[in-house]
Amino acid sequence: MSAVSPSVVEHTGRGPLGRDEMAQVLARDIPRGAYVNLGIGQPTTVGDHLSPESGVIFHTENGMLGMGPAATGDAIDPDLINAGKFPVTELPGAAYFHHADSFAMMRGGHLDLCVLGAYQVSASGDLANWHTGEPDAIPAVGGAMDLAVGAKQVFVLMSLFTRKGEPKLVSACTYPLTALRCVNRIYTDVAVFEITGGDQVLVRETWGISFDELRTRLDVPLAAATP
Amino acid sequence: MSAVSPSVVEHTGRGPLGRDEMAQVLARDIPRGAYVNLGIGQPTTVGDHLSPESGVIFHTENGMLGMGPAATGDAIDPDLINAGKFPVTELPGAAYFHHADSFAMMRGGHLDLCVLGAYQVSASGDLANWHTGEPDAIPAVGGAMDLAVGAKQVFVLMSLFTRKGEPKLVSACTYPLTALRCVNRIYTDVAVFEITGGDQVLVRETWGISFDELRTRLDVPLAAATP
Amino acid sequence: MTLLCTSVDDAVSGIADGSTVLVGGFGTTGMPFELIYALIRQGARDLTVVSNNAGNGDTGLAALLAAGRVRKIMCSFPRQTDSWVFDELYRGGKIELEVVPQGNLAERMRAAGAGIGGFYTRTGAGTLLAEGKETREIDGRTYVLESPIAADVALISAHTADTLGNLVYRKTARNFNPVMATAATTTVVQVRHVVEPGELDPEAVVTPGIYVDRIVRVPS
Amino acid sequence: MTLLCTSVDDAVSGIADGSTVLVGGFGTTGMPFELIYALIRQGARDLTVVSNNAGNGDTGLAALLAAGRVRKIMCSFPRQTDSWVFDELYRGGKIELEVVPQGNLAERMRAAGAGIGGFYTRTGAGTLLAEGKETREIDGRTYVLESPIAADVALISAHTADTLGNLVYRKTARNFNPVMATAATTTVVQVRHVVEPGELDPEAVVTPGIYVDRIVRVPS
Repeated sequence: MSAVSPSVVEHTGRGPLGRDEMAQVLARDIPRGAYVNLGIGQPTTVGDHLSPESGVIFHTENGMLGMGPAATGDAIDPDLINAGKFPVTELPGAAYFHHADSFAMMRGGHLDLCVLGAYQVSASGDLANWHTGEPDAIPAVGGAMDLAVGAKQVFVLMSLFTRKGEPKLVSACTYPLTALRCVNRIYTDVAVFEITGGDQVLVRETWGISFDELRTRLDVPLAAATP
Repeated sequence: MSAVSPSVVEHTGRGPLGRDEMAQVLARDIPRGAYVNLGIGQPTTVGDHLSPESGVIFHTENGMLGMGPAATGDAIDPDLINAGKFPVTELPGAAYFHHADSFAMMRGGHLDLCVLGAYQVSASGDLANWHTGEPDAIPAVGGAMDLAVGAKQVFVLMSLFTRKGEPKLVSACTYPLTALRCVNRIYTDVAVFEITGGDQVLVRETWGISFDELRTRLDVPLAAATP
Repeated sequence: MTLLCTSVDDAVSGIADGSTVLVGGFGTTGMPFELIYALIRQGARDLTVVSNNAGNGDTGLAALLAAGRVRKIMCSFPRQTDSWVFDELYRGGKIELEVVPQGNLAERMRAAGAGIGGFYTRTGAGTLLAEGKETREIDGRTYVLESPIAADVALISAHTADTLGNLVYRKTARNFNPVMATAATTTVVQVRHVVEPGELDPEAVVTPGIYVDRIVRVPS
Repeated sequence: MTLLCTSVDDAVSGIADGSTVLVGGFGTTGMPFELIYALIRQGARDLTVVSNNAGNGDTGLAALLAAGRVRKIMCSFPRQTDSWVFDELYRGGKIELEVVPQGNLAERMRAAGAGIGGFYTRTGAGTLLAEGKETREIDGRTYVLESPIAADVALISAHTADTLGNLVYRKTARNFNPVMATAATTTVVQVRHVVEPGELDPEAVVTPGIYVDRIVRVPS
């Protein structure tokens, strides 16, 4: 047994993290050489914080491993895009494959990690990120359900509160679910959480808010993580 | 409606066909440009009777379309074999694929035709060709069950009688089945049959035996085919 | 046998009203634009279209939707910044939508091409998209039974074909095109280049010619 | 991450007694001979082996069987003119045999690699090999429910790897090797050549490196 006691690193002297800082904090926790899929939108920016030396290899569900950074200028090739349909580049050692093979890879548990945005995550790791549930919304799921059930680890990147101040880490999701009990960690602007499958959600680090204050603002049992 | 009457072409002036002649008769009925899988053993010899001008493209279940004739001498390459594990050659326009893709092709109904040997075929087209059912026999099925259910047409190539004189076209198979109601035609040393799914098996042509004599030797209702 | 067509209009001839049509591409990448325009000219209507998206801008699949030819669309991601044609039809109740998780879309077409009658997947379990579907517990996890998507026609694009119909693609323009080629009764391919048999590397062929019925070359 | 091993013995280290081991090849073509000999030296026993055949002559898989390391074999075609090692073990009641139609063997491993919990196939319906298995009528035809074959280890061979584990094969030596690479917790590959990333054509990679755990070069 480790002798390290549970504790939360509180960065109370400063405000919440910006979007770029959130991506940076998450990127720090991606293991060397991992195969990673970054969801469309903010999760894509995590790639900006990983150097080639990390050995991390990016998968894009539209049929590629070894995806490089965004393409600009003459490097833009309409045949080479990412899942968000933006032009990207190819790194040495890349491989192309078709959609059935790409999703077999995702669903078969071969990706080490995916990073997804979310409307809500529940204390047990349920994810809601594809549908607002509003009557006039046009639902669009893309590959979110496949990634959520298939990746070995699911990291969520989101602000912890809505613009109205409602928490997005909840005891039970009210939005339509993407998948049950799939999220492992949540990286937010004010705290990083670990979902363990137990009764409590663990808190590793906070920014601009104390652990005690976080407890009062979330309707979810929290405990300090073991560093 | 065609005005052609049913009739059997009887070659009574000569004996049963040799193995090579049987293969030749079957080869004559393979449509131009068809995608064809030839089973191991005698069915493989059908390929010897199809010229490149036929446009027929051969599939081998161990992962290739565009298989050429047997390889000899310096052309033998241990990495290039057919389903019977004999060295073969590659024709221009060939393609290689792995086993899951190869059997997806077979099982998905993409092959126009396969040619298989048989222990028995029933009047309704049931096929028995993988297992003698004897207690000490070591069963080995290979790709026979996949071909039998998957190919658009199944042609059987076999002698009509066993060495003991027992018919192999039967009212119901006594050998363990390969697949139910899958055989379309049977090419034998003494007759060619069509299985229609109706009550009667149709006879197209005979060698060394008359249609009437054939009727007396088989316990299966026979009728003349429409040419 | 693969037929080399001399025009895109020949290539799409005979597509019947009410057909189910697979349309390749992911967004506009790998989308068979010229075949879609030919299909608009050909006139088939009351179509069920299966494609990853529901059209972008006013081109390609969006133009087919705008022409009023599509009764129903099955796709994973209809809502996009430039999906205004679909959005308006959908909000006006003029098109039916079946949202299918992207992996199920691909796997269900693969199943059709591979003779699989149905399969169990974890994708969608416990969500709206599995409502009314059969489920099964396997090794303690919930799986949903999904059925094949077979089609009458696939309209796809590839980079190069040989005259036997063997196809290679280019980069992520490959996407849904190869799996769609396996799932349709008639597969029609627009390509940038046509070469003779033997000019493609047999180790690198992605779609063997057995899956390809008609090829037409379009200017690149 | 893919590890480049300096010896075949390193490459097979840690394989536990009782493991399920996929062995690539069709007959001797594409069979990972050197890895099998290393496995014999390594000593793991009580193995379940999944391979298309049950060994040829006295080499490769036949040698592993002769060494008494295999409790059970799952294959489509055990009986061959040169399968005397297997034949004797089987007739002596010293090895368990599960005969699996070749297409089910491939598709069941694909299912394991693709997260499919089970699938319905027509292959085997109404035969001895479907006895005791669940069936279902789909569109008037009988389908059999088949389950994934997942393994602890896959021993496969390929022609060339890059150091990221991307693989290409040669001619029909490809066979079961790529699908086995997807179905095992640990995939070990013997190759004839190792090159740097960027030296393989990304359009022609058959097995992406994500499926490959260990590579070892063997003399060709």
